[in-house]
Amino acid sequence: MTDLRVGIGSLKLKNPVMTASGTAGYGAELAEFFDPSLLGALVMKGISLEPWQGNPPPRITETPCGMINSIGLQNVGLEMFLREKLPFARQWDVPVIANILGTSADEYVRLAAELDGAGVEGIELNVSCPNIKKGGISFGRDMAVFARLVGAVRKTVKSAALIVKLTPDAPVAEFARAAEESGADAVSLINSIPAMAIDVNTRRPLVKNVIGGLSGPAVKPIAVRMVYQASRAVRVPVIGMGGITEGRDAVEFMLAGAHAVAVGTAIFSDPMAPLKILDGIRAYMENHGIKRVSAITGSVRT
Amino acid sequence: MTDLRVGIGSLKLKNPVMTASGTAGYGAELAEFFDPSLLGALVMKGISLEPWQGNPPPRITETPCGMINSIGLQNVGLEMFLREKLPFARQWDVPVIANILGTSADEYVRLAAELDGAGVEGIELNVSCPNIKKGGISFGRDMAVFARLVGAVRKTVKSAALIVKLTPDAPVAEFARAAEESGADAVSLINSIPAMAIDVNTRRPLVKNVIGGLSGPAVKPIAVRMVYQASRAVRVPVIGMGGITEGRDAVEFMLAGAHAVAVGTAIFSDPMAPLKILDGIRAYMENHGIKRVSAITGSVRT
Amino acid sequence: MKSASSDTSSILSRAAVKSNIKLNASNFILGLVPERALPGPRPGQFFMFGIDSRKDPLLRRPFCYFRKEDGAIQILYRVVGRVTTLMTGLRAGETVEILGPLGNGYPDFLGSKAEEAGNGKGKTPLVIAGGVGLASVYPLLAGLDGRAHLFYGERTGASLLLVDELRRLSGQVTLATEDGSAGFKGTAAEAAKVFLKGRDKKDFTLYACGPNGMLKAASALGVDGYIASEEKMACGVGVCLGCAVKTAGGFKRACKDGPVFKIGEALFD
Amino acid sequence: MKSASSDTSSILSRAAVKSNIKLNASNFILGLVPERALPGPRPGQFFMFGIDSRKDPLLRRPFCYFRKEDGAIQILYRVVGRVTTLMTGLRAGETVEILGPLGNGYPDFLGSKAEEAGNGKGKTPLVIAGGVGLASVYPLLAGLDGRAHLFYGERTGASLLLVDELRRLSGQVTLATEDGSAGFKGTAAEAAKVFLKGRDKKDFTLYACGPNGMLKAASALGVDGYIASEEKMACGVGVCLGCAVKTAGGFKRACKDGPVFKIGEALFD
Ligand SMILES: Cc1cc2nc3c(=O)[nH]c(=O)nc-3n(C[C@H](O)[C@H](O)[C@H](O)COP(=O)(O)OP(=O)(O)OC[C@H]3O[C@@H](n4cnc5c(N)ncnc54)[C@H](O)[C@@H]3O)c2cc1C
Ligand SMILES: Cc1cc2nc3c(=O)[nH]c(=O)nc-3n(C[C@H](O)[C@H](O)[C@H](O)COP(=O)(O)OP(=O)(O)OC[C@H]3O[C@@H](n4cnc5c(N)ncnc54)[C@H](O)[C@@H]3O)c2cc1C
Ligand SMILES: Cc1cc2nc3c(=O)[nH]c(=O)nc-3n(C[C@H](O)[C@H](O)[C@H](O)COP(=O)(O)O)c2cc1C
Ligand SMILES: Cc1cc2nc3c(=O)[nH]c(=O)nc-3n(C[C@H](O)[C@H](O)[C@H](O)COP(=O)(O)O)c2cc1C
Ligand code: FES
Ligand code: FES
Repeated sequence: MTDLRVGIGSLKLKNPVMTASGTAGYGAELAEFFDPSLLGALVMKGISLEPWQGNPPPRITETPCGMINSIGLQNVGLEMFLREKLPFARQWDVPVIANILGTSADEYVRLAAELDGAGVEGIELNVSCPNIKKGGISFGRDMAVFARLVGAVRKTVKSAALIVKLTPDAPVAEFARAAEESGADAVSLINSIPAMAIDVNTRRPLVKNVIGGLSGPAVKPIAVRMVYQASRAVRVPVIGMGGITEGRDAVEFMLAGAHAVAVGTAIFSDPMAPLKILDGIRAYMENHGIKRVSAITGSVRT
Repeated sequence: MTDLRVGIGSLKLKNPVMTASGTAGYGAELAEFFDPSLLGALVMKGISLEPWQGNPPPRITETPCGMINSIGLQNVGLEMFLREKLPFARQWDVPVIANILGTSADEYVRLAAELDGAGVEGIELNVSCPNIKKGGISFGRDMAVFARLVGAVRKTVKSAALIVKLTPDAPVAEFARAAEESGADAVSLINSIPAMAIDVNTRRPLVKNVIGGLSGPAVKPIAVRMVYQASRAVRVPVIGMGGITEGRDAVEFMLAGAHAVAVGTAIFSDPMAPLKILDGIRAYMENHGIKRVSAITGSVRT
Repeated sequence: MKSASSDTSSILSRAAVKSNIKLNASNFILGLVPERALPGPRPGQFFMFGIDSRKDPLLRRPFCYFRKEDGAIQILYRVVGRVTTLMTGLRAGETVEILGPLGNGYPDFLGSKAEEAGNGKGKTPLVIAGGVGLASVYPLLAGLDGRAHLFYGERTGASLLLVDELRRLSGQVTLATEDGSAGFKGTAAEAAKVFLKGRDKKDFTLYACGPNGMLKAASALGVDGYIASEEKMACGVGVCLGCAVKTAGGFKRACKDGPVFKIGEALFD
Repeated sequence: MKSASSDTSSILSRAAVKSNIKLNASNFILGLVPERALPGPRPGQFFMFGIDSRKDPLLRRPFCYFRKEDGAIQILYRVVGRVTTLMTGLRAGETVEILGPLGNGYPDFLGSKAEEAGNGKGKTPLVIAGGVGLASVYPLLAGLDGRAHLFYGERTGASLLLVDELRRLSGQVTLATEDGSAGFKGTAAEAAKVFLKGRDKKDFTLYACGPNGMLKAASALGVDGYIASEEKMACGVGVCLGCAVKTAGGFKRACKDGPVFKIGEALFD
């Protein structure tokens, strides 16, 4: 019998597979395909204080083994989330992790306070958002601003596990360490990588916003490297993601140092992907006589 | 009649397509497939003062739409380069760009001085190398060290065009600007991106060196974005590369702001790739009624 | 150990290729027999189609439900890029993956809700198809009992598809070509505009599918009805928010809230 | 305007699949008819093989020249991963790309340079094949005039390939299986070691191909000769330095300086 349980701070997961923020909505659509209770956790689409419109279309384009998105963090806003989306997700026996977005530290703190009070099991800070006070450079790329942000949210969050999602266009080991020192219960990575594609015939960028985020199998080797570096820099658990499409990919992230994994873009090609990946992890453990999934974490032989 | 000529500082190219350093040796092997004189320039495998052994195998592994290499900058060293490789490459009517590697600023300066004296048309600084004095962090990631390095080499180089090859794991716009201010005639990007892959069955990294460099189509959207950002930050020409496999890809880099392009990993799947890409650019110009290839540069409609 | 995925129900299915018929250089009809029985499909719904499980091309591509024939579900596809080019190489017996039927489809135009949906027998259905948007409205024609007036446009006459069949299925057919090589010179929406001149717009219900420019023109005709969006999609099931369609109430999802929208609801700029 | 690439000569060629014969669950022989006449190939040379021009899988894969038959160049391949799995689906008439023949190949063992290469008629060729390394040494057997003593090893008896044919082509055949289910229990190199016990090693010339562990063991037998490396390759033409083989003189390229190395030249640790 395989033991798939993992702990992410106070958060106890029945298995290490979660959805990646922004790739599974608030759970309802996936529930048309499978029972979300089968997953380790459901990570919700990023939430801001007020509803965000998002960017105009086209918002997505395919690239070699990947895709660029510029959804622009469209979301229903905190109030609607608390009123409709969270209660709906509560019907499943699965921990809910809210992913939050702000344009100032104050916004993050208010979001975290409200959500912690509403009883989500985890709060994931998306620090790739532009920091309006700092001229638009993201929270995740300015070390001092980043550490202050994590510290401030830490003070607010009492019950939920606090997860900090690192930006891949900054040195991850250093930022992982800063997140840990500022009180994060876990770090997650990678977010999508800033990228661009141009239609040579129209000469226009293939996403209207010009630059978007690259995700999917193409980024996997970069993500595995970053998870390896981050996990060696900190003692808190690491949640790995970026291009996971098969059980084998998930195992690769765990070998590199991830305690749990999230599945994003793969859901777009197959809504059942998270479950198939979980099956793949289980099969790998059986083939290799591994009893506890946590034994895989960090066991790459370098 | 299409005009394919481009200028990179003092360097006049008959067309914008060059080889990427480390993917075409010193030219001899490619010459078994086509006449190197047909290219815009030949960029040589990186050269250090002394010969370097490089890393033990396995050195390469395939990843989704890309590959990781950890050749470890194996090269014949400056003396052999000047004695055999450069004279051999001189038989073709094509500008030769040397790519140089050092572990201290002093090594870079000595390499540049010798090569400039030996009459190469261009010198490309590979600043991704570990800086031994700075504890192994690459020259390309520490802004002050980087600017000093470029400045020092600039003083040495009198006749060759000085090209600075930027590291993709640092903010490219800022480093491009610093390179320009320190006297670079051009910047080139991107170098391969630090990456990792693990064989889940053996639990061993798929390149012996654990971390290697990702290249190929997978990185193209990241490279195009960086070329776009770098080209808007500087006035000197930008040489774009990263995953170019078709004429259309080259045009995409030029639309984003590249004056010339380099072809790397694509050569491994097809040694004729640089010529086919050149043909593709020509066909694009004919289809779109573009007379001068330089008119494409930066003409993306954002 | 029991596999988690076997517990679940979904409309993801492997499908066997039954036929792959070339209509002309760039248009084909692909017949598919899903391994699992699929509900529906209804006109205006679509499938996410995957040629194989290789990671490049990565994403599935959306194609409308075209029709059922010989026990196969057919889609009409036009070769415009990578997946559609690979599709031309499919041969009978090969296996592909489809997810669907997805999306809302056109309203129930003949059933009990017909009046409420503005499909009363008293109204004449105007159907506008731009290019391969034809695939979307084709199954409407049969359902509309031969009463529809179809406006079908292509760039040039040689590109017009299935014309005899369309005439059989429609009350009236107006062909339009941008180069004027066949039928009306201009777009299908322009042809409809000419037709409507002097007529009472309340006598008609509109159904339109085609490129965004055409949907915009169709929406401006002043006739009530529906347009079907073909916005780019990544997931097709409502989770990525990639297929944004602008509406008065903010961005909606073509795949889940659409692809069919009431005229006036979807805004085009 | 004249295309630049038409000026050039190369040994890159599209090739038509003539046959794809299954030997057993995981071994196949693929027959290819190149569109352009290729020079050679000689035993020990290889081709870089591309299933199609899609970008995933990205790199070509190296396969040895196996033999010529029915006007086709054949390669013997074993299914171990992505490309080899895709290869099993190739059908007669489909087109693939090959680059080659590449590499040095085994020395000219029967021609004028035979003595110099250590292939004198006075010596008995010992040929050691580990697994699908058989493909590399197979064309040697015919060239060696039926004088070779072949040691051929697989994990288990059911995996042994082409045994009758190998017996026809060789003076003597020793089969070896790691599980002892057929022939000698152990590896092919171990079988050769047992055979050599008490014999004068100067009477033999060795040719070996297989996994690195086997090449190391073969190199340690004390017999002069050659090993063929199967180091992973990206380019196959000498430009990437990916296929490093350790030698006393630093790293050499399996693809360009090899794949055949003199015993003692390539070091295995
Ligand atoms: C709901 C819905 C229903 C649809 N129904 C149908 C249907 O029934 N029949 C049908 O034929 N289509 C239909 N479509 C459209 C269909 O989905 C697209 O045509 C299909 O996805 C194209 O896939 P592709 O891989 O062939 O093209 P892609 O390769 O993805 O390319 C798409 C377009 O971009 C261009 N392009 C590709 N790469 C580049 C590049 N690097 N630079 C510049 N240009 C490039 C191509 O020429 C092409 O025009 C529907 C779409 C939607 C949303
Ligand atoms: C000069 C030379 C000649 C050769 N001649 C022959 C020949 O004649 N016949 C022949 O059959 N072979 C030959 N080979 C070997 C052949 O090139 C390889 O078997 C082939 O490249 C495998 O390609 P693939 O895409 O099928 O495997 P890949 O998918 O590239 O995988 C290779 C190996 O890695 C494993 N693997 C793949 N992905 C993962 C992952 N994510 N995690 C863990 N493991 C993974 C696979 O199971 C497999 O064992 C030769 C090699 C060389 C260098
Ligand atoms: C369409 C889309 C929307 C996303 N939205 C969010 C978001 O709201 N918040 C967030 O932290 N990450 C978001 N991400 C990033 C993913 O959570 C994930 O970090 C990234 O896509 C890499 O994983 P993948 O390759 O498996 O998709 C989004 C990604 C995609 C593709
Ligand atoms: C095998 C290999 C060796 C390389 N060696 C060097 C080198 O010596 N110096 C250098 O500046 N870049 C080197 N590079 C980086 C390439 O020049 C290029 O920047 C990178 O591969 C991205 O382009 P591509 O995707 O077209 O390969 C090497 C790349 C590869 C794949
Ligand atoms: S395509 Fe993903 S939400 Fe519509
Ligand atoms: S495979 Fe590239 S040098 Fe040998």
